[in-house]
This record gives sequence, structure tokens and C-alpha cells, in this order.
Amino acid sequence: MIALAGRLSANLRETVTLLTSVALIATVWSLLPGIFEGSRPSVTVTETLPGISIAFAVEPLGMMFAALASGLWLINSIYSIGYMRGNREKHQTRFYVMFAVSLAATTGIAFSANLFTLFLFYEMLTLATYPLVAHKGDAATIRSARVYLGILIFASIGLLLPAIVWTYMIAGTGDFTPGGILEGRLDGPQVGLLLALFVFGAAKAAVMPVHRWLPAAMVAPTPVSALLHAVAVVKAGVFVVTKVIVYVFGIDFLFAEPSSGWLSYAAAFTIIMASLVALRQKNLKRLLAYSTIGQLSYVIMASAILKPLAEVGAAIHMVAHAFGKITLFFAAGAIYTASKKTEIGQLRGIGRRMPLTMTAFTIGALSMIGVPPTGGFVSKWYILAGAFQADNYLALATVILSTALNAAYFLPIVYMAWFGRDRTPAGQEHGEAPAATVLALTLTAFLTLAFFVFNGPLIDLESQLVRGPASAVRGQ
Amino acid sequence: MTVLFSIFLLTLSVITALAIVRTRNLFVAVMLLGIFSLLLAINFFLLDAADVALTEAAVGAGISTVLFIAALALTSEKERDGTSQRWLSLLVVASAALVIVYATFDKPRFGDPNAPVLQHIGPWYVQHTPEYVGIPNVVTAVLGSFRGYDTLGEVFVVFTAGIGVLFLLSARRSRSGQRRPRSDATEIGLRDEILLRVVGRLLVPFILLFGLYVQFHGEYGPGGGFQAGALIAAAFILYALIEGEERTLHALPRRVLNGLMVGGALLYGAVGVAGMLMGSNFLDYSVLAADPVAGQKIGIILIEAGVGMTVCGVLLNIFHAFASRDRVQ
Amino acid sequence: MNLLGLYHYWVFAVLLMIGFYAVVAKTNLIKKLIGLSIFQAAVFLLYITMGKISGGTAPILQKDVTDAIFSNPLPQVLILTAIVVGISTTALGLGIVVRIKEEYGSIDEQDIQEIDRQ
Amino acid sequence: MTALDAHLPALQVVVPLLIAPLVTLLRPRGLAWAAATATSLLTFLIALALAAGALAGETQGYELGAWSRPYGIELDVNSFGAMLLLVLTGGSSFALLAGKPSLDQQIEPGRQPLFLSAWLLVLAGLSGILVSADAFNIFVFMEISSLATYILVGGGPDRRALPAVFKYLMMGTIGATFYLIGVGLIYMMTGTLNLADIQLRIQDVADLRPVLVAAGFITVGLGLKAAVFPLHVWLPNAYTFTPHAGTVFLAACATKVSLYVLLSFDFVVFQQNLMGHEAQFAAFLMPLAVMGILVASAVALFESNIKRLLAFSSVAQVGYMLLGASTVSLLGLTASLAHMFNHALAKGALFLAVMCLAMRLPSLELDDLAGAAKRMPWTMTAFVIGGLSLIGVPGTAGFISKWYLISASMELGGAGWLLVAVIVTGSLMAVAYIWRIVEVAWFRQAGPEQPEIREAPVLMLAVTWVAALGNIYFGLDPSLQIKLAADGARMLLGGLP
Amino acid sequence: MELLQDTLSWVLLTAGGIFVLIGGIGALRMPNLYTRMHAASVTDTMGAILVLSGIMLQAGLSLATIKLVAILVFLLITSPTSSYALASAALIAGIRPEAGRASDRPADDAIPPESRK
Repeated sequence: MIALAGRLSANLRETVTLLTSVALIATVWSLLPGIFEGSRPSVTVTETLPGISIAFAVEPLGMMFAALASGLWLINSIYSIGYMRGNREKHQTRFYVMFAVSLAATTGIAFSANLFTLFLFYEMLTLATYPLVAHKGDAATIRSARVYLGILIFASIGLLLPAIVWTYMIAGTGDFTPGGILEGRLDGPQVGLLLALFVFGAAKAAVMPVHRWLPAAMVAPTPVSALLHAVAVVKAGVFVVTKVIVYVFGIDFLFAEPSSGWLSYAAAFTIIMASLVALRQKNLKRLLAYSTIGQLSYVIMASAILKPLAEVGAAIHMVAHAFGKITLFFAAGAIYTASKKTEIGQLRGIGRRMPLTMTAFTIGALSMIGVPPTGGFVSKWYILAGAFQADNYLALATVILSTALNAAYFLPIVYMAWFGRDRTPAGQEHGEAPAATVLALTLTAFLTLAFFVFNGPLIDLESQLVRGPASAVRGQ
Repeated sequence: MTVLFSIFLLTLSVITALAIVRTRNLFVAVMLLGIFSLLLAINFFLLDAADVALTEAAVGAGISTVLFIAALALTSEKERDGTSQRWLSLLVVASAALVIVYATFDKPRFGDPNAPVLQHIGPWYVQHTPEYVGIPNVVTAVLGSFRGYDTLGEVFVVFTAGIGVLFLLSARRSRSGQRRPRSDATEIGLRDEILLRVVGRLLVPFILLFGLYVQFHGEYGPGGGFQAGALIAAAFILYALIEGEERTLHALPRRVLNGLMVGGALLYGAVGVAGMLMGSNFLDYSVLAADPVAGQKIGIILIEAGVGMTVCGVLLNIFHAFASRDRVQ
Repeated sequence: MNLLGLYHYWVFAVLLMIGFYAVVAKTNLIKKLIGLSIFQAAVFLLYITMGKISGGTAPILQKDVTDAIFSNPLPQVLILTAIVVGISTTALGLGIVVRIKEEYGSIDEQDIQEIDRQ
Repeated sequence: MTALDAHLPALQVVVPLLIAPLVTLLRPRGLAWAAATATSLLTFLIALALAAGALAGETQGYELGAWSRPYGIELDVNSFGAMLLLVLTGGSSFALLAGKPSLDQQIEPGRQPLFLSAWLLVLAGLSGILVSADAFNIFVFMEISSLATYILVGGGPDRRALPAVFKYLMMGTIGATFYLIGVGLIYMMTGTLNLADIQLRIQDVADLRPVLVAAGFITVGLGLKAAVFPLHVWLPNAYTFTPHAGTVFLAACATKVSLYVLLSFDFVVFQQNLMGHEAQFAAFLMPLAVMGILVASAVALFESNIKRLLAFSSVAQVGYMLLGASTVSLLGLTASLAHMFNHALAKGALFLAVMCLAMRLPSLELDDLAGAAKRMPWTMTAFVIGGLSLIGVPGTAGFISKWYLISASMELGGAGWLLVAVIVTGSLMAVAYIWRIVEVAWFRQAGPEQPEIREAPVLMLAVTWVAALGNIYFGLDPSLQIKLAADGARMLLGGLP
Repeated sequence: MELLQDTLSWVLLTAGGIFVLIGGIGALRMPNLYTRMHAASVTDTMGAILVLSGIMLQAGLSLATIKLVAILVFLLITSPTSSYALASAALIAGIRPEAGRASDRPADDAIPPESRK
């Protein structure tokens, strides 16, 4: 039902976009109270195959994801109006249509009630984002768009689909049920194998080595990158993984299974590697891309810790990272719009030219590092707590180390931007970016800060993940 | 005695076949093919298959030879040397042949009365034809009534071939090679060959007569619509050879030929539908008359007529389509 | 007599394969069609042979004769149809060959392939 | 059942068969087309009625000439046949409805009546095969359809159609004759031609060599006609040079009917009578299927002509259908039967879109497609949908069959995973070759010299879209084809111990 | 009577057979086309007549005999005509009847077809 709301937005120009997004938000957020009460509205659209139906059900994780996506979409569309105008891009109609479709797909993923529906919208998202990535349409773009599509499709058809079919074969159903459906139906290495199929199949989660598409996708216009890396695609990936771990395997089952331990190692490895690579990046957007890869693996690792607290941490880290990262991308986009600067080296002293933008950028960066008073701190806190709960020292070490690395690649930029000497050659003078963009990014920056303070409701919500509705009221 | 004779004939036919494959002159090959068919026909006769023998003779030795020669006239008689991957194909062929021979050893022996073929439904036809269909020639009975649906299909196969050739040869040719001026043979036939002309004209009516005889005698002896159609067509082809295309087409215009082609097929179908309309199944003739057996007879005569018409029309159409085609040098 | 009883089937196999050889190994299209005719004729022989019953006669009933043994009419019927199908195929094939000659100026497979390659 | 219902199986064949000759007489422009289309739609309705009957589980037999079997010829429509009848008549109707402009473009009006009459004969012949329950009768109608098909293929304006159709004629006739030999051997051992009767009587002689050889001959012969992998060489050129409308029709139906006969024989007739039947299947057909999927898809990757590309993908798809069957399990057979239906939908939509393109584009070479999507967005969108269905993206019909295929292979356990790998690889190659086209059409700029082209005619476009949406509908609610396929599979496996 | 008829017919049949054989040998041994035709004609004149009349005697007076007569008449009309056609065709093709020419290759001084009419 929600998915349709997004799809209805047919021929998009800006106004329609905004209206739809508002409508979407309205519908989504209207569900919130119900969820707090612990109700689980659900609807079955059609029975596709015996035992396999297209059905939607709302539960905390998806609720949060949907709310997040829809909310940020509004901001993002405000931003993209400014951006697209500012850079006079072609085929804006196609752009907005696909934008809406991908959002519809995201919402579909968020609310899907079983693996099949999930897969359906997952593919839809991949295909809908392809034209966005290939938007510029020149040879180079198309090549990297091909990489993007290639990896994602390969992973989903080659790994995810078999995984899903397998699950249906052994469990007889694919419905997401708290506590998992595989309990006792599978043992030993098979669990590890199935888990691997799922994790790497959901290539959008960008766990190494299936992360290559993410930097490739950087050729897209910035709003797309923002959407991809803050909201829709990557989050869809980690969302799938978390959801599978919580609702298909069931954390207790997995925790009992030694053969699933590798996941946290893989995640840890990805975090470290990504941060290291990010250190050496010259291009701002590529740097952000690698930082995203790292941040995603936080979520994966968090959920791989398999302890309630950690799951909560995973959930809210999605949000925190979303706010922070979208801010960063908006900032990067704003810089590009205003000054056509893409390389880090060019950013010296840009803080004085576009103070608002850079402030936001700073906040985002801090949130990535996880310094109070930003949202990033909260989520990291919960992850660490979870790690302790499981006395998973590997996780601890990773978090700490990567925090250091994050600092190592973000702070120099911030420093340069504020205190570096402005080397902009004469004739390329520029001020702030278009109002719309600035508005958007200040908004997200503010959210990032706000999240530090007002995270209570969300945590209540997510603690239902592991506790079930009853104890929700008391919260954490 | 007959077995030995047929074995002799079979060996002969194998030799002929080999010669056909070996010779490089297509004209010779076609002629040998005719002989080959005749040998087979005689063989079929020895194997108690009179109708098949008659048909094979008419088709293999008659029609197909004519068609091949007509095609040769439009193309070329010499085959170029060189065969493609000869040894490979020889290998395949030999192995396949061995497989079949291997299969034969479990087969019931030649003419063995206990063979399953001669047990189940074959004899049933022989026993019950008199009471159900009431015509002496069991083959015609099975062909026309018991398996009339197959024969319907057969008619439409012929029809398809007819429209196929018409369709293909009605194409405008994209590549305009210089043409040979149309030869006397197609213009005026052999009209200056007085002797041939006289004898030919003398024979045509008799052939037609014989054709009609085969057509309507099919219930009692070997023969039937198909053979008759072939014979009648042969008569007109002979006429065309001695008198030339124009006169033949004047005597029997294309319209009429198409009419025959379509009409025959439709006639057959109509008989079937009639059975349907009269409250029985498709192709059930028994309901065509008060007395089922009489109905069967009527039905069979009608459909045989349909077969004859279609076959004759199609064969003549094909012949004209070839003969009236100019040759590209 | 025991092996002789299979002679017809062997001839069938040999003829079949002679025809098949001509079809696959010859490059001249008309020669291929001729091979196809032989190929089909062999099958006729198979059917007719299996319908023969020793001491039998053609399945045409005479009023006076009652004790005659008749060969199986069914294979004959099938083959009547098959012969017609065969000649139809040949006719159509010849039509195609004529058109090919007109378009390509040759009826040899290899020539045609070369022409198409250019 | 009313009086008319009883005759439906016969009418399915007789109607197009008898109207075909009449069509040749309809000289005035367009009249022949109208008549052919009307007939085709009529047969579609009949097929719908038959399918309904099959779903209701009625046995729809028919004794021609009112001669009881095995003495007369019997017709019998099972769910498998009914499903393919739907595909067949539907494909023909779609192609004809949409094809008028394309036909006018490619075939001189004077020749159209003959062409359309041949079209109806193909329709009649294939239906005849599907409804028949008599081994030899199947051969007769196989020949009708083959000869008529040669006419369709030979009708192409490109002269390369002629060698293509000649090759097709040669291989088709050999295939049919092999089948005839096989039937002859069976008849020799059982003395009957009625399939059900054969099934009974063959059990006594099952282990005799002629029956084994017969099985071989029939399998090979029908494999030839069904373009099973190593025997597929006739198909690509034949499809490429057929007039576009004809390609839509043939690509949707032709090979599947031969597969129908192949499966009916190998399962119903030789089922469990032939020792090591599963072995024969798994050991003989499965490798062919696998090779077909991989090799044909690989070739398609490098084709530059769209029609050739799609033709090769058809060969690969035949591989999928065989693969499902070669698991000799209910699930697998359901998969391959359902795939026949789904693939017909996908290929139909694709070739319809290709026909639309051919109306406007100078050629169907990949390069001439550059920027086509800008000028003909509707056509290309339909093409993309069809392509997605071919790939097997969820939400499209193609996905359903993929799902079943993968499940079926997983059932096999160990070796099954290899099959899964094959299926997945095949789908990925499909992604690759479909995407080559999509990329060129959507993202490559058209050369300046290219003439200004506009959208295809409305009717054509409409039909194309109906087909495309059909892919989505049957992808979301596949109960129809699944039910028919499952019944068919149960029927085929009926003899299994 | 019966016996007489039977023996007579067998005599005829054998004689016919001998003539056919001679014709065959001739067609094989003779040097060039015309002479071969000459030899072969023995087959379809004497050979045919004798054999057919032999069979007639076997069949006695019945429908079969009438058919046989028809066949005989047919043969007697057609076979000379066909051999005439063959010979004239050979002439048109430029093969000239000369004693002692052991080949059917057109002579160098063959009359070109056009000039003939």
C-alpha cells in the first residue's frame, strides 16, 4: 500500500515531487503511533506462488527505515531541485520519475513481509537506480553504470535468489517472524553458507569484496549519490542483512551457531580496509564512498554481534549514519554546484567562502567519527555496549581503531577548509550554493545534532526488535 | 520364389541408389532415381501392396522425375566436384546403419504371421470392412474412412506444397541476370515434330480415360484419388510438352487449376463437416445416407474425388510454375 | 530363411543411409533433394515390409474367395500418405532451389556461403 | 457439455484448416488479412474453452469418423496440450493483429493471400499435433505445419532467407522422417498407433532392441525439430530472415510443439517401459540442455543482429525447458512446462517490439539502434519489460519459471547445485545480452545522419504493450500457467512407479 | 486343350524372354547410340508381343486379357514413337549416325541445332 503511494507519482516535475514526498511522509509517519503501541498492521496483495505471496507488514525496523527514507527523500528532493537547476542537467523528467520509483521500491523493501516481496522490490530498486547512475550518459558514466548494475544483478540473481529459494525449500515459508524460521532446520557449515549467500547476495550492503559498485556509482549526480549512500540503496542492503539475521535466522540461533562467526570478521576487515583506502583518496566523493563502505560494515558487524543491544545499535546507526552521510554529500554537492570543485586539494579555505556548507560538513564529519554531540556517538555507544555484552573484543578493537582512522581522514579536510589559505584562482570566485541546497543541508546537519538528544523514541521502537512489543514502553 | 525375386530387386535398387549418389551428372541421377522408384514399386507389388506400388510408380517414376527435370532446366545439370567433410559423414552414416541393423535382430522375421503387426488392428480392418464400409479394397476403406483424418491431412500437405511453390515462384527476382529468349519448347512445344505430335494427341484422351478409371475404380481395385490425379495431371503435362504452355493454359486456365486445388480440399472438408452437422462426429460418413454402409460409400467416393481434384490441380500448378519460368544464364 | 527374413530390413538400413549420406555430404542442393527422396523411399520399404504376411495377397476382398490370407492394409495406407508427403516436400524444395539459383546464380552450398560472406 | 463443446477438439484444427484454402481466393487488399486474423482469434476462443475444460479436469477426447480407438484416429486434449494451444493460438492472433503494417511493408499485396493461407496452415498443423492422440496422425500434421512454416520463412524479402529455409527444410524433413521410422518400429512391435494403446501394449516388448532404437530415433528426430542444442543449426537463420510478423509467431510456438511431442513420447510412451528411463534422460538430455544454455547464450553475447541474438537466446531457452524435464521430477516438469508458457510471453513481447523497431529503423543491426529509445520510447520500454521477463527478474513471468527451475534443481541435492549454477549463469548472460541492446537504445546518441524516425503504428504498439503487460500480470499471478503445467506434469509422470 | 494352351503360352513366354535378353545384350555391346537403340528396340517389339500374348494365353478369355491387349496396343504405339524422339533428339544434339563410331560424343563437324528446321 505504501509502495503504491510512491509509485503513483507519475510524471514528475518539482512540485509533484514535493507533494508526493509529503504525502509519502504523511502516510508513513501516520503509522508511527500504531507501531509504538506495538500493533503490526499488515496486508497481503496477491498470492504469487503457492506459499509465496506479495505481502506487506510493518514492524519496527522497517518502520524506521521507511520513515527515514521518506523523510530524507523530502529533503533530498528540495536539494536536488536546487542542484539540477544549478547544473542544468538534461532529462530531468526521467530523473525524477526514476527517483520516485526507487523510493517506492525502498518503501516496498522496508515494509515487505517476506523474502519474496523483499527480493521483488530489491530488484526493482536496482533497476530503477541504474538510469540515475547512468544519468550523465557519456561513455565513462555508462561504463561505471555497467559495473554498478553488473555487480548488483550478479549478486542478487547469483547469490541472493538461490539463498531465498533454499530458505523456502527448507523452511517452507519466507515470512519474517520474530525469532527466525530456520531454527533447528539447518546445521553446521550450511548455516554459514546460507548466511554468506545472503550477506554477499545483498551486495548493496557493500561488504568487501562486493563493494566495488559503490565507488563506481560515484559518477552519478550528487543527489543520487546522497540517495544511494545515505538513504535508499546501501541502507536497503544493510537492512536486508539485519532483517535476515533477526527475522529469518533469529539471533539466538545464529549466536549458538559457531559457523556464522565469520561474519563479524568480514565486517571488521571491511571497516578497516575501507578506512585505509579512504585515507588515500583525493576525490571528495570517492572518499565519502569508501567511508560509507566502512560505516555500513559497522551496521553489519553490529548485527553480527548478535546481542539485543547491538541490534538496536545497528538499527539506530542506520539512522545516524544516514543523517551524517547525507549531510556530507549535500555539502560536497553544494561545493560542486557553487565552485565545480571535486578534489580535496582544492578545498583550502573554502570555509570562508561558503561557511554554512562547511559547518554542516564539519558536523557530518564529526558524526561519522562519533564525537558527541552528534548522532554518530549514540549509535557507536550502543554498538560498543553490545560488544561488551557479547564480550566480542574484536568488535571493540575494530570500532576504536576505525574511529581513529575516520578522524584521520576527515579532520584534515575540515582543518584545510577552515584554516587553509584560499588558493581559488582569480575569476573563479564563488559564494554559497543555491538556496535550496543550502537549506537542505543545514536541515540535515541540524537533524544530526538533534538526534544526539532526541533519540529516545527511536530506541524504544527498535528495542521492540528484540524484546517484542510488550516491554516496549519501558524502553532501554 | 517371389522372395528371391524381391531380394534380387532390392539388391538392384541398392546398386541404383549407389550409382545415383556417385554420378556427377544430375540429369543421369534424376533418370536413375526414376528407375529406382520403379524397382521399389515392383517390390511393393511383390509385398502385396498394389496401391502403394501404383502410387510409387506414378509419383516416383512419373511426377517427381518431371519436376526434377523441370527444375534442372532452370538450374544446371552438372554437379560440381567436392563433397563437404566426406569422411566424417561416412562415419556417422555407417554407425547409424549399424545401429539399425543391430535393431533388426529382435524384429519379427519377414512375413512371420505371428508378428504383432499382423495380430492387433490390421486383421480387424480386413474382417470388419465388409460390414462397416462394404467395399472390397480394404486399403481404400482404411484410407478413406477409418483413417480418413490422415488422408485429409495428406490432401492439405499437397495443398500446402502447391501454394508454397506458387508463393515462392511468384516472387519478383531482385537480381536481374540476362535471360535466354524463351525457347521453342515452351512457346510452341514440339509442334514441328509431326510424328510426336500426332501420337501424343492420340494418347492424351486415353490417359485421361485411364485416370478416370483409376479414380472411380479405387473402391474395387488398386487406385484412388491420388493416383488418378497424378495420371490426369500427367496427361496434361504431356499435352503441354507437345503443344506448348500457352495452348495448355488456354485449355485449362490457371483459374481452373486454382479452383481445383481449393475446391478439392474444401470438398473433402465439407464432407467431414456434413458428418458433423448431421449429428455425428467429424468425417463420419455413415450418417450421409439412411443406410450407414451406403453413406460410407458415398462419403468415400466424394472424398476420393476431392483428393483427385486437389492433387491434379496442385501438380499442374507446380508444373506450370516451373515451366513458365525463364532461365537465368 | 532366418537371416534372409531380415534382408529387407538391412536393405532399408542401407538405402536409408545412402540417402542420408547424400544429404549431408553433397554440396549440390538438387543432389541433396535426390538423396532426401531415397532417404524417404527407404522408410516406405520398412513399412511395407512389416505389413507382408507370407502366403498373403493384396488386401482386396473377392466375393468368391473366403479363405485367403491378406497382408496388413494399415502400413500400406500410412505409406500412401507418406509418399504424398514426400513428393510435396520435394516439390517445395525444388521451388526453393530454383529461387536460390535465380538469386545467387548457383545451386552449390559452398558458393552460396561464399557469396553470403561478402 | 453441449453439442458444440463435444466437437471443440476437432474444430480447433478443422476451422483454420478449412479457411486456409478460402483465404487464397481473397484477392482484395486487406481482406485476406482480416479473414486470417478473425480465424486466428476464433481458434483462440476455442483454445480458451478447451483450457477451461482441462482446468475443470474433463477428459476431452474425440473419435474422428466415430470409429472407436484404436481402429480410428482419436483426439485428446490434456492440460499440457491445452496450455500450448493457448500459447499457439494466442501467439498467432497477437502476431496477426499487430503484423498488418509489417506484412504490407515486407510482402507484396499480391502474394499476401498465399502467405496468410500458409500461416493458417501452420496454425492448423501445430494445433493438429497438440490435440492428436495418434502417433502417425501427429506425423501428418507435423508435415503440414513444417511445409507451411517453410513458406513463412521463405517469404522473407532478404535473399538469405532462401538458403536458410532450404537448410530448415532438409533438417526438418530428416527430423520428421526419423520420427516416422521410430513410429514404424514401435508399430512393428506393438501393432498399434494410438498412443494410449501403445502405452499398454509396449510393456511386453519394452526391452526388445527395436523399441530402444525407436526411442532413439524419435528423440533425435524431434530434437531436430525442437532445436535441441547440437541440432539447432537451422534455427537462427530461419528466425532471422522470416518476415518479422512470422518470427513473432514461430518464435513463440514452433519449437515448443515439437518439445510437446518429445516429452509425451519419452514420458507417456516409453515411461518405465524403457529400462533406465531416468538414466536415459539425465545422462543424455541433461548435458545437452546444459550445453545449450551455456553455449547458445554465449553466442548471443556476440551477435550484432537483434533477431539473430534473440534467436540464439531461444535455443538457450529450449535448454531450460529440457533441463526442467531432465530432472524427471514433478517440480522440474512443472518448471519446464510453465517455462514454455512464460518464454512464449517474453519472446512474443520481445519480437513484437522488434517488429515495431523494424517498421522504422533502417536495419536491425545493433548500431542502428542508437538512440532509438528517444524516438520510440514506448516500443523500447515494452522491449525492456520483455527483456526483464526473459532474464527472470521477479515480478515478471520469466521469474516464475526460474524460481521453479532452481527449486527443482535444489531438490536433486549435490549435483543440483551445479544445475543451479548453470541456470544462474544463463540468466546472467541473458542480463548481459539484453543489456547490450538496452544500453545502445537508451544511452547512445544517434548518429546525425540517421533519418528522423517516429513511433510505430498505434495498433502494433498497443498489441506489443498487451504482451508486455501480460508478462507482468502472469509474473504476479501465475496461477493459470502453473495449474495447467502442474496438471500436465502429473499427466506426464503418471506412469512413474 | 488345357495342356496345349499351357505349353503354347510357356513357349511364347520363353521366346519372349530370349528376345528381351538379346535386346539387353545388344544394348550393352553395341558401339554407339543409334545401334544400341536398334538393339534395344528388339525388346519392346518382339519381346513385348511374345511375353504379353503368352500371358494372355495363361489368363484365358477374361477382363485381364482385354486389359493386356490394351497394354500391348499402347506399347506398340508408344515405343516406336519414343525411340524416334530419342533419335531425333540425339541428332539435334549433334550426334551423327556413322558406322564404326564407337563414341556418342558430338562430331566436330556436327550440324549446329539452329540450322536444322
